[in-house]
Amino acid sequence: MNIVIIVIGAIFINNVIFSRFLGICPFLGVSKQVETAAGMGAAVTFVLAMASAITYVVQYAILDPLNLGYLQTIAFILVIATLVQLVEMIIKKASPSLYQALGVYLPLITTNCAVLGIALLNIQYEYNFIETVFHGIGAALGFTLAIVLFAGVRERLETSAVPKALEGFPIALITAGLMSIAFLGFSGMQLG
Amino acid sequence: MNDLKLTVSSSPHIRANHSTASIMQNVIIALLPALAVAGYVFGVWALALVAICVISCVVTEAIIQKLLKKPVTINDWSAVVTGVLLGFNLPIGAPWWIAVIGSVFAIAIVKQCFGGLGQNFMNPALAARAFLLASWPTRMTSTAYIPVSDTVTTATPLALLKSGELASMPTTLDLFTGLNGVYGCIGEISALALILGGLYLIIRGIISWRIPVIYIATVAVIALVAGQDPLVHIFSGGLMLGAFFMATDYASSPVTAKGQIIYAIGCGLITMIIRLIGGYPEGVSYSILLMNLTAPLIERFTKDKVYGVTKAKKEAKA
Amino acid sequence: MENTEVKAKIEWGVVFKLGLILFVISAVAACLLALTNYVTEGTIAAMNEQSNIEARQEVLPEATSFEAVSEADLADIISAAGIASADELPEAYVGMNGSEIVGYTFKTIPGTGFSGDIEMLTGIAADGTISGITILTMNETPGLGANATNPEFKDQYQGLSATEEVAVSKTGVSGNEIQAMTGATITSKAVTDGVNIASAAYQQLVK
Amino acid sequence: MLNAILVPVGVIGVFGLVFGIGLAIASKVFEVYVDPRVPEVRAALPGANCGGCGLPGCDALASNIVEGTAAINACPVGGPDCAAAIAAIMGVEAGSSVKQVATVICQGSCENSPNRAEYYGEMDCREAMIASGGTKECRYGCMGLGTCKSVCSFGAISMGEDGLPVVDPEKCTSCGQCIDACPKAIMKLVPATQEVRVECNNHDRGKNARQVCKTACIGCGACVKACRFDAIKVENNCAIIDYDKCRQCYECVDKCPMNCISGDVEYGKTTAYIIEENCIACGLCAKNCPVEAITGEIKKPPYVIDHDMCIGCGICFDKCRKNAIEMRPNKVK
Amino acid sequence: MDVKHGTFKGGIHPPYGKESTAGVPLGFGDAPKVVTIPMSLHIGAPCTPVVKKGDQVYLGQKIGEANGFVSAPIHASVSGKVIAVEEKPHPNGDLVMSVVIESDGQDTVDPAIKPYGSLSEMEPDAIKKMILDAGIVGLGGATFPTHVKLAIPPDKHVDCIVLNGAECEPYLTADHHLMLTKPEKVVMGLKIAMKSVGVSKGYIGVEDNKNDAIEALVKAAGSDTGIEVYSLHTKYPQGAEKQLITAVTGREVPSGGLPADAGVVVMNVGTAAQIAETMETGMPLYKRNLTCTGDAIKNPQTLEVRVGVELQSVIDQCGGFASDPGKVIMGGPMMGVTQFQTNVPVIKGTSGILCLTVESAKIPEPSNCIHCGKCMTVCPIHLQPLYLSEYSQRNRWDKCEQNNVMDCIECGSCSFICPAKRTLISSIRVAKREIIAQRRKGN
Amino acid sequence: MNFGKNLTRGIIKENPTFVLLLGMCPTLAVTTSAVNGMGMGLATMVVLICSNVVISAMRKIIPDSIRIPAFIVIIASFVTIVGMLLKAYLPSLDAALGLFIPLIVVNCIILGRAEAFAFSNGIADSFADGLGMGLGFTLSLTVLGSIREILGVGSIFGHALFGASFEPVLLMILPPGAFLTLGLLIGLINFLSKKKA
Repeated sequence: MNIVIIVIGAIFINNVIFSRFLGICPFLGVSKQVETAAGMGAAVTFVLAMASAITYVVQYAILDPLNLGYLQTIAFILVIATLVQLVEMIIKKASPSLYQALGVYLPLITTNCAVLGIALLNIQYEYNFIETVFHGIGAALGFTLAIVLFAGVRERLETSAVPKALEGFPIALITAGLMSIAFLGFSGMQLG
Repeated sequence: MNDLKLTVSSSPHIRANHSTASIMQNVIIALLPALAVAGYVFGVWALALVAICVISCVVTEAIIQKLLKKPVTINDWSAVVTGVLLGFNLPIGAPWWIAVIGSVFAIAIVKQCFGGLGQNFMNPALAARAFLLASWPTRMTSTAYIPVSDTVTTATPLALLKSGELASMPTTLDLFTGLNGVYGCIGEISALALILGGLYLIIRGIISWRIPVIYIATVAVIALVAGQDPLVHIFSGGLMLGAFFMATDYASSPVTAKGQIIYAIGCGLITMIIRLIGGYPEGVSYSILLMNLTAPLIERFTKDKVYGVTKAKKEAKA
Repeated sequence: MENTEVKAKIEWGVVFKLGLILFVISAVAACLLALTNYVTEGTIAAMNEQSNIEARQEVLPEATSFEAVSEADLADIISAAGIASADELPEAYVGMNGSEIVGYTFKTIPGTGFSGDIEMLTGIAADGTISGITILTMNETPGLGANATNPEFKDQYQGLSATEEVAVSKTGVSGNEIQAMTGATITSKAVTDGVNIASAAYQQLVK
Repeated sequence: MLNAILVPVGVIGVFGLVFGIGLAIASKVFEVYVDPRVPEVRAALPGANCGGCGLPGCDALASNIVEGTAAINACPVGGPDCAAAIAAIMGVEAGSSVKQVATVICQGSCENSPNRAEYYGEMDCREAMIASGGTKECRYGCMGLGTCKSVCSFGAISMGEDGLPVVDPEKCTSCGQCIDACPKAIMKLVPATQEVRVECNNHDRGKNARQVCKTACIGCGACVKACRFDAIKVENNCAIIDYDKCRQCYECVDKCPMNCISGDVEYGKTTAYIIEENCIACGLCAKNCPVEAITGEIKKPPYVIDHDMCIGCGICFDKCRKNAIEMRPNKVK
Repeated sequence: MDVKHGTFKGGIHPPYGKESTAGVPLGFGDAPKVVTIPMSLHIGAPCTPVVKKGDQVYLGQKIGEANGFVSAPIHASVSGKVIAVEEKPHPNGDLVMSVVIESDGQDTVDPAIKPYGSLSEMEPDAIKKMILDAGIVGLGGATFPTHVKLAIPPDKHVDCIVLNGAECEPYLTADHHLMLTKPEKVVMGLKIAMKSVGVSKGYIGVEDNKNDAIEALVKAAGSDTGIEVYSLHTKYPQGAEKQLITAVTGREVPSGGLPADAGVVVMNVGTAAQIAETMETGMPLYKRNLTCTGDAIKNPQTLEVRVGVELQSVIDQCGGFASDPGKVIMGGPMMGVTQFQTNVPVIKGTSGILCLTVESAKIPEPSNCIHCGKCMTVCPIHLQPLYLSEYSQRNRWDKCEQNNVMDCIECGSCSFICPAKRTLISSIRVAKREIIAQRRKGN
Repeated sequence: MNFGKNLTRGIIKENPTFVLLLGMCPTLAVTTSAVNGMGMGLATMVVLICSNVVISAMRKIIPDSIRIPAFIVIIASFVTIVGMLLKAYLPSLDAALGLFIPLIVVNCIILGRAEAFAFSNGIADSFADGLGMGLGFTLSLTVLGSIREILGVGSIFGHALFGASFEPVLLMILPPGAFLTLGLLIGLINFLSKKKA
């Protein structure tokens, strides 16, 4: 039950994009088409689940016993960067079709602050291992939901007569703003 | 050759009588009963608030279009509809400047930034309401329920339902007619008046029955499942206004029939989730806004089968 | 391309060289971090301690020093007071003025507010009245729930009795009641819950 | 103290060591070959994604060029510079590519060829074309609704006051979008230096052509006769200039009764002049002059040009090896 | 015999405007003094003139030789002298090689013309030959050569013929009058066509606003069980080939396919009547019914008119213009083609001349799409015209193609219904033409 | 020699927020007040300058194939140091910025400048670039924070601007306000720069 609450909470109530402001760069960058947005979402989900698990191990098996909490940032980012790069290389070799669908987004994920941010939050919230993994997945699903919806709207915007000065990023940001107004509807939801 | 100065154009050479303006005018006609009830129950200030919204919307639209050097299209009545709907979504206690700011936000940001009429992906009136609710929450929620006989304000029926204070709930009949007390925003008090307007629109072929009927039915079913009185849920809050007039907004709802069904179910679902476990007593506006976001995607996956295109053929093509 | 079929040859020399360079960079970085940590650790701890004391003094102004209630005692209190979870009452202090006990402070984390946990401190004077509360961390909506940190709201608790439950009222206040913040009933209730947990713990502590 | 430093150094250092080695190994083990020239070529392309090359964007062109399925000068937008840059990457010589400019080959302004009816509908030539073949009296002529302007992604086309499009040769990248879009095939690619052009697309017979437009080519053949270089022929009632053969002597412009061949005779026409000090009287110029305007005796410089006879074709200029001939414009603005 | 009912999904109810001519008895066009017969009277390759200036021609004499398979020969519609063989304006807006004949007023029939005999005597191939020789093309408006239609490729299986008497275009009553005056010819023509393709089932679909025609046809069909008359819901475009097939047989023509792919051959009632006429008399196709109507016409009327007559003289016969015409349309208001001038000839596909006053020719200015989805609900092909049009206006032909733009039948329902008065269909047509051009370029 | 140019480029012509559109997460998240925006900007600037200088100094030593992990280690170190210093000496700012201090590591501006500039330029130039970019970032965050604070709270740098009757637009300091303000601001900048051109 707890896990369900964590996942749903992470998707809707504390949506990484609309309420936590994590992963905005890929959100704005890779959302021109629904297909690529979905690919990005899948890649983030995959990486976030793995990163959550590994950073959990790093924190509780290495940093905490050695009393090195202050090395959290550097250790996590190293782990994530390496993980992403490894995954990219493996997928590229193992399954070119999967790479086409997913792998091309992987380099972008290293600098996706959602991954590091969620990893840090997992520790801050003192989740256990299972909760950590599911929180990661939930957050990533929230990211996927946001980016796919956003891409859907942006595809429609392609045929709109947006004022010249607002074309491109400004209108994307305004769209995101309106979307996050809608997501306010989920705030204050009492789960469980 | 010959002296006739003829016009050439590509076919068809005749057009149906209705126009954007006539559609919008019909929507306004359909909103009149609810406006009348509002005037009867709340008095002049309700009508004044709606008027302020309408005037601000129209003026904003004209100014923005002038600024963008676009043709001014205020004669298509769409800004008027937005104004009336926004007015209907304000509580009677709202000050005039909230009406003005909401109108400017609705027209300038939600509508014109995206290219004007028909291009907005969100319902402008609802987005403005959500904006106002987030910006001045106390102003937007403070005075929601004023029994006609009394001037003391209390919570709306839905808020009462949420906090479990069932004793002070109005009767279902009162909720339905809205004549005996004020149970919410200006335009949403009388389910009866709104249903009348909605039926008018459906009969005139302006909106399809799918979205309102399925939306309301979904709400009723979930209320039943959750063990609450479905009639109270249907008649209170902004459900009728939302289902008939806001969720059916052309620009921000799916155009496909299947899509409209999914969209309406989604609206009902989110409305009830927010009403039952959400942070707000009322979920209609947020649920419609959230489903507005999904409309492009829903549309994408619910295209009608094209005449003569079979599955096998489609795959062969792809 | 044809290269993919050829078994990749690993040049160990290069590999170790790369590894070594990264090792050196990392080691230097770690060294720097450790030094900085060494320098700032004490300050951070002191700052934390200082701010904790200040917070406790804010809710219990008469106290000049504080003594922590031991974890064992705290556990007893929690079970005796019927507090749902040990997480809701992480620490309690006895406030002293010289050698005289002037009151107690309780850190409580009552359930959840409108969005996320609220961490708060309640001070209860020795005479059983609430001497003050303060909010340590919260994520409530600015302008609504976040108004709980405003004195207009916080100060309502001052002087209320800690021997009975504090209630939340939306209209008028009478007796051991506080007036809810407009538009933020949930937060008001959550904060009041925190105070009530403290009261319950207080009653056990003085028993 | 020492521990507080050594432990983190050890931990992070090992992190670095392990990851460094791991990545180095993995990059070898999982290596997939990508032709490094693809991103280089991609970088050399203009990146307008205009589709002028016929492929869906610059990325596609880059990989096609590297694979050898597209020519190195396949990008019409980048021009010679771009082709040269790509050639350098690919290690081959760039073919010469003379800059071409989209040109309007119609003079059927509202005055010259009036509308035969009112057009009502979207202001788009392609749509107007569907409504009974357009509005102009001349069914080959420009309708002036500006579809070429709206499809041009480089802002090189504007609509002139006479209702005809005007191409800015500076901005034109010869991507061909306007050419594809024009339903009347009024836009043609012409070398940028070509001043003399038949600006008519009418294939009606003389009488009909004259009826519909004041400047229609009536296929009379006067230009064919005037041309000394065999560069003009009349095909399907409309004159066509072979730009490879045309010397831009403006003789045809002069002779055209309908004024449908462009070129400013007054300012554009040139005349050859001998630079006496350079002339060695080799006689090449005289031998090649198509109008026998140059006279002189071998080895008795200087040769003399009869400026009244000279048509300004510039052959002598091309032939002269001593830079002894210069082409001067007859009139300078 | 039972009259069955049928319809399709989608469609519109435009103002029909048929009253003004439906009640007026069928008229007959005045004998023309001069006819101008373009060598392109049909879809497909134009004909080559086989007469020259100064030649004497008989009525019904062949003057244009068909070029290629998809083509049909052209015959003189009067007897008299050829006064010119030159390019003349054609209703499609172009100049087209035409034969101009000055009538001698005698209408001397070509002596070579003889009746073909009775149906039972004719073999399928002979019927097809007869249809080809008589220059019979689809008279519904598309003018597709009928003999080509009846030549079913061996890989296709056709089991019925559907006659199109829907006449869903507003204003036009040409077929209506035909079905009233010559129902037995229509039925006979259907039987001939059935025999020529070897099927035993024939249907006639008529919109239910022409009940008198339905009655007449039912009576003419008599006890023949192979022929059924369908009363179709009055709705535009009921008479579109695909919609008619669906309404009558319940089948769908596959995307990109022909009616034969659904096992059906569709023919206009006028074509069938002409086939019967030709068999009876041997006369080729040289005249047809057309409706001259519209609020700019003084006496709207449906007339039997010879091919090659100037539109202006037809208009004059109907009393001329009542007021200044703003638009002269060849065909109906939904799919007809506007004309620059009235000196173009009637061709085989001219089912109507619609003259609208300046006032009624006005189309309101288009405004922003309001996303109401009406165009989608009326589209008989279930496309999404609003998006197709937007893609087209942004030159996104790929997107158009993905969204089945090529299946559009260009009926114009979307433009008609659009409350924002957008010119949906014209931009969709642009997309279709661009895609066809691209495909040609690609191949 | 190019010092000045490298410095000013980041502030106006290639402003990381308004023109290059980098580092969106902190830009949107922490600009609820002018102070927060400025603090975040300055913290980022310090890291940016340090990492730029160090990477530039080490650009000859770091092999190409492991440059990304190396950059990350260097950047992460400085971020951690800044974080610790803030905790120790400016705890209130640290609390306000919270999670976004460690997240400076993944701010695209820093890695981007390391890749695009510091790795191929000298120390002085890299310093100027870092300073310029940092200032540009700080400037835009402060502007954004100020606008949101003025409208959303009715104050600037904590000083109340209007009387008690002013009812601030709460939405401005909520997430949607961040998106809307930045979007409209960039739109305005586009509009003005186009007008000038």
